Amino acid sequence: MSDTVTMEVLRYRPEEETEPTYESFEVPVQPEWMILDGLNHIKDQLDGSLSYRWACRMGVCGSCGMLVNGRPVLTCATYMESLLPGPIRVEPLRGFPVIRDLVGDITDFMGKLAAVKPYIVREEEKPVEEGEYLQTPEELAEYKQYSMCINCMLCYSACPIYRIEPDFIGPAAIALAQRYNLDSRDEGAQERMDVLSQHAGIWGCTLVGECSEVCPKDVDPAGAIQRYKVSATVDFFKSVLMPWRKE
Amino acid sequence: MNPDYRPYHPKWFRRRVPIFWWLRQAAYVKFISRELTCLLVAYVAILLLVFVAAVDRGEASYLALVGWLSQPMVVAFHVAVLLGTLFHTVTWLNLAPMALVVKVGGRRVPARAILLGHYFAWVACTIAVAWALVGP
Amino acid sequence: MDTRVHDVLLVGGGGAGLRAAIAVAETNPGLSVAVVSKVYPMRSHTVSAEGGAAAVVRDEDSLEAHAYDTISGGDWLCDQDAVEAFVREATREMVQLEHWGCPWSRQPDGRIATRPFGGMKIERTWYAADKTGFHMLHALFQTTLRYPPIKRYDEFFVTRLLVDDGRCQGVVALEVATGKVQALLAKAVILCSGGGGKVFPFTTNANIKTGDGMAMAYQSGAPLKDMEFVQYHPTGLPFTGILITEAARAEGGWLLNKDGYRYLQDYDLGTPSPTPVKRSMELGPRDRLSQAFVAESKAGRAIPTPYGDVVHLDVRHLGEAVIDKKIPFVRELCLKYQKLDPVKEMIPVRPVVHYMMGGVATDLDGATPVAGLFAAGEVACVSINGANRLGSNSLTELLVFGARAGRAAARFAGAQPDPSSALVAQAADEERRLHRDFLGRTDGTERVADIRSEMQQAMEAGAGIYRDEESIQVAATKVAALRQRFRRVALQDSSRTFNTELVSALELSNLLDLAEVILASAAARRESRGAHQRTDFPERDDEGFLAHTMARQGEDGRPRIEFDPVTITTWPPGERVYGR
Amino acid sequence: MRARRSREPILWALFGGGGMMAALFLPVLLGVLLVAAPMGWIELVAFADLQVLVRNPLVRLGLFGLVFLSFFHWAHRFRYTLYDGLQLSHLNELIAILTYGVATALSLTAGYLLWSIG
Ligand SMILES: Cc1cc2nc3c(=O)[nH]c(=O)nc-3n(C[C@H](O)[C@H](O)[C@H](O)COP(=O)(O)OP(=O)(O)OC[C@H]3O[C@@H](n4cnc5c(N)ncnc54)[C@H](O)[C@@H]3O)c2cc1C
Ligand code: SF4
Ligand code: F3S
Ligand code: FES
Repeated sequence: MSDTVTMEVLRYRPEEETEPTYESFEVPVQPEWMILDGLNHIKDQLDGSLSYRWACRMGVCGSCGMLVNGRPVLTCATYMESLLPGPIRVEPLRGFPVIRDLVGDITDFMGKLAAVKPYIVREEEKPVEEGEYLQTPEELAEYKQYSMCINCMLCYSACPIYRIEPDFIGPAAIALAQRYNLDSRDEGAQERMDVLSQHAGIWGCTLVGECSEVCPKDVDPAGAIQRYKVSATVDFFKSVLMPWRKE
Repeated sequence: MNPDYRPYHPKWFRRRVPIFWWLRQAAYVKFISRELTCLLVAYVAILLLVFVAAVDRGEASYLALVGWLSQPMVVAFHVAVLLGTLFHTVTWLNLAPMALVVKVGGRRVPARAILLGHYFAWVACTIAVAWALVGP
Repeated sequence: MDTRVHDVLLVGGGGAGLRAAIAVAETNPGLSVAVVSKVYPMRSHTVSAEGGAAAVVRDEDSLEAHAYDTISGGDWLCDQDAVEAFVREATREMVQLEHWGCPWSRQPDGRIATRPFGGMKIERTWYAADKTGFHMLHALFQTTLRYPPIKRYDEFFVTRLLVDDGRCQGVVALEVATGKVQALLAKAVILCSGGGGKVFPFTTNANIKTGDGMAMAYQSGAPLKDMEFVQYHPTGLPFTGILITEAARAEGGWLLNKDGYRYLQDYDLGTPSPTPVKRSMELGPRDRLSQAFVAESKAGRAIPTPYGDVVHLDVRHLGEAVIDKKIPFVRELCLKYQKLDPVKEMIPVRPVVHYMMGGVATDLDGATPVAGLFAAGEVACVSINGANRLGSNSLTELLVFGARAGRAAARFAGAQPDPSSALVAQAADEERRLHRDFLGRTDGTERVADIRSEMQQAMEAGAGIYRDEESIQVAATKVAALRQRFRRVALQDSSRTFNTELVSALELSNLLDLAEVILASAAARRESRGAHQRTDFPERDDEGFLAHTMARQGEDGRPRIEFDPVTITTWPPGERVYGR
Repeated sequence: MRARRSREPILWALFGGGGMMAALFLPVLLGVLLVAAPMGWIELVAFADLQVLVRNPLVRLGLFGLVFLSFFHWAHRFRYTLYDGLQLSHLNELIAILTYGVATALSLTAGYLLWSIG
C-alpha cells in the first residue's frame, strides 16, 4: 500500500478566476480514511482555503456529495483505499452551478422538492386527540423505500437529462412525490399529478437509470418514475374511457 | 482578478454539457445504444411488410426477395441488425419489472420473479412463432 | 447594510427550530416567521438521531412512570415541573408528527410500535426503524413547506444576537455563499441551534455542532445552566465516533469485555439474562455504562486498538432477520464504516461524547431571562435532563419545547413594537469586526485547526468521564492560553464567497467560550452526580449541590458561577437503583 | 376540473406497447424469415402454406399491431434521442411533428397494404 496519494481537487475562486482549475495535494492514506478525511486533512494541514460542505460524516445528512473520479458519491462514505493508487480527482457535483471550489448552488433543487408538495394532504384532518392514523406494516412498506432519500442530489448529478433540461423536476423530487402518493394517510395524489404529468415532470425522464445506480440509500428513483408513468397512463385511459368516473 | 466579479453578487460557474455527452461514460454509451435500437425496430417492421407483400404477390416475387436477402452483404447487415434487436429485447425485458408492481395476496411479487416471467414469455413467443413458420 | 424585518426569527433549522416555526405559523398565521440556519435544514444534526423518541402510549404505561424514569435517570437534578409538562405533552406531539407523515414503525394492527430504551421501566420509545431523527426531521421540514409564512435563510451563519434596551430584537447573520453580512431584525428570537459536542475530540456529533447558540446567548447576558453535564454514549465506533444506537442493546445486544464476559453485572447493574430486562444490565443509563467502561479499561479487561480501548457489542445472537428489521442502520454503518458485519462479528465500541444536558436556561415556555430571547432543543436547558439525559427523551423534547417556545414567542411578538433602528448600527459594527479580526488581517500566526484540536484534547483530558480539581484546572489554564492564541488567528482564506474557514473560526470562538463555561461549572460542582463524576468528590451531595449551576459572563469576560435551586414537586431525591 | 393533460400518456403507452411487442417478436421473425430461411439454414413451411398464413386475417391484424406499435416505439424513442442526445429541446414541437408524423404515415401505408392483400 502506498503511503500517500495525490488528490486533484477542483478549485474555483470567483473573485480571482473566471474558470475553475485543478490543484494537486499529496495526502496520506490510512485504512479508515474516507475521501472526506482526505479533504479535511488538506483543509486542516495544507490549505485552509479549500471550501466544501459536510456535517454528519455518517452518510445521513446528505451534504458531502461530490464527483470523485467522475462518479457522484458521498465523500464521507467512500474509502480512499478503494481508489488507489490514484490520483483521485475531486470535483463538485455536476449539474449545479459552482459557487466556489467544491460547493454547488442547490437552490433549484430545493425549489423542486417544494414543488411536488411533499407533505400529507388530506381533505379532512383527524384531530390529534383521536390518536394516530392506523397504518399496517404492509402499508408502511409501500412507501418506505422512497422515504429514505437524504437529498444528497447524487441522482441529479448522474442524470444527463437534468443537465440538458434544467426544468426537469428530477429523480429525487419525483421519488419524494411517490413517497407521499403511496402513503395510506395521504390524499394528495391528484394535486401532485398536475406538477408531475408535465413534460418537465415524469415524461422528461428517458430512463437512463444512472440515478438509481448512484443512489447511496437504494431509493431507486428510476423505479419510482417508471411506476409513476404507469399509474399516470392508467389514470389517463381510465378518465378517457370512463369520463363519468368520479375523481 | 476576475473582471466580472462584484462583491456580494454571486458569480457562479456553470459547466456546459458537451454535445457528445453520451460518449463520456460507459453507462451513457449503453444508454444511447439502447435508445438507437429503435431505428432497427422500425427498419425490421418495414422489412416485414415488404416480405409479406412479396409473399402475397406470388412465388416469383418471393424468390426475388429471398435472392436479395441471401446476398452476403445483406446477410451480414441483417445479422448485425439481429444482434441489435436482441440487445433491444434484453434491455427492454430487464427494465420492465421496474415499473411493474404485481401483488399476490397482499405481498409484492419480487422483481426477480417478474423478470423471469418476462423471459419466459419471450421464449414462449419465440417458440410459437418459429413453430408456425417452420412447421413441426 | 441589508436589513430584513420579521416577527419571529428562529436560529436553527433542526427538529426544535422547525417544530417551533410551525407552532408560530399556527398560533398566528399573520406573523412572518424566518428560519435562519447555517446549513440547509435537512442537514441539521437531528438527522443523525437513530434510536427513537419517548412518549407514553402503551396501556400499561403512565405519565408518572415516564416522569419517574426521567427524574431518577437525571439523578434528581431535573426540574420536576418541566418534566411534568414534558411527559404530559409528549404523546400529543408525537401523534401530531404522525399526522404530519412521520413513518413511525408499526405493530401488525397498524398502531404505533414501541421499544424499550436505557433506564426505562416500561417500553415507550417510538421509532422509525433506526433512523428516527432522520425521519422526524424530514417530516418536519417537508411539513414546513405547507406554510407560506415560513421563510428560510439557508446557509446563513448567525454571528451574534442583537440586544437593545434589554430586549433581543434580532441577529446578525453572514450569508455564507456571498459573504454579505445582514441584520435580521425580529420582535422575538428563538435559539434552536443545537448542542456543542465539538468541544471534545471524540464525539457522535456532526461537524456543525459547535454550540454557537449557547455561546451567543451567554455573550448577550443569558445564563448557561448545568453545563458540566456532558453525556458520553457508551457505544460509539472507534476512530469515527459514529454512534451505535442504544436500540442495539434494547433489542438484546450484549456488552462484553475482552474475556467475552458481560461485565456490567459487576457494576451494580443487575444480573445477566439472555433477553433484555428493562432498567438492567445493558439497559442501564448511559452515564453508568460509560463509567463501567472506564473501570474495565483501567483494570486491563478492555481490548486495545490504535484508537483507544474498546469493548465488544455483540448482536450476533439476534440473527440476521431481526437485525435487518429492527436495526438495519446499525448494520449499514458497521459495514460502511467499520468494515464488519454485525450479523457475523462483534462490534468494537467505546464511550463517546454525545449530548449536552446543559444549555441556555429557560422557563417552561422556552423564555430566557433576556426579554424576547427564547430557546428550545439541545441548546436550551429547561431541565428535563438533569444530570443525565435518558435516551430518546431528547427528540421528544425538541417537539414539546419547540412547540411551546414557538407559541410563547408568537404571543410575545404580537405585543411588541417594531425593532429599533439603533440595531442596524450594531450590525454594522459586527461587519467591521469580522473584517478586522479575520478577513482583513495580515498579522496573524495561529491556525484554526491547531487551536481547535488542542482545545479538544485538553477538554477530553480535563473534563472527560471522570474529572477532578487538578485535571479541570490544567484544562482551564490551557483553554485560557488558547483563547489568547486565538486573538492572533490567521485565515488563509480571504475570500467572501463561501468562506468555510471564516465560519470555522467563528465556531471555534464559540467553542472556546463553551469550554470555559464547562470547566468553570465542573470546578464549582464539588460532588458526583449523573454524568459529572469527580474522583475527588465521589459521592452525590444533596445538601450542598441539589442545585443548578448558572454561568454568566462576567465583566472580565470570564464565567461566574451561581447556584439556583432545583424544582421538586412530587419525587424527593432517592437512590438511583438499576437492575434490582 | 382537472388541469389540461399532456398527450404524453398516449404516446408513452404506444411506445411501451411497441417496445414490448418488438422485444418479444422481432428477433424470431427477423432471425427465421429474413436471415436463416433465405440462407437455407432452416426450411420454412411450403410456399403455398406461407401464403395462406400471411393472408389469414388474424395474422394480418396481428402483424398490423406489431408494425404499427413498432413505428410509434421508434418515433417516441427517436424523438427523445434527438433532443436529449443532440440537445435540441428547443425544436421539441418540430421534432414531434416529424417523428410521429412519419410513424403515422408508415402505419397508414402498412394498414393499406395489409388490408389490400389476400
Ligand atoms: C448520533 C446521535 C444520535 C442520537 N439519537 C437520539 C435518539 O435516538 N433519541 C433522542 O431522543 N435523541 C437522540 N440524539 C440527540 C438528539 O438528536 C439531539 O439532541 C437533537 O436532534 C438536537 O436537535 P436540535 O433541533 O436542538 O438541534 P440540531 O438538529 O442540531 O439543529 C441545530 C440547527 O441550528 C443551526 N445552527 C447552529 N448554529 C448556527 C448558527 N451560528 N447560525 C445559524 N444556524 C445555526 C444548524 O444549522 C441547525 O439547523 C442523538 C444525537 C446524536 C448525535
Ligand atoms: S434519491 Fe438517492 S441519490 Fe437522489 S437525492 Fe435521494 S438519496 Fe440522494
Ligand atoms: S438518470 Fe435521469 S433520465 Fe430518468 S431514470 Fe434517472 S431520472
Ligand atoms: S457528511 Fe453527512 S452525508 Fe456525508
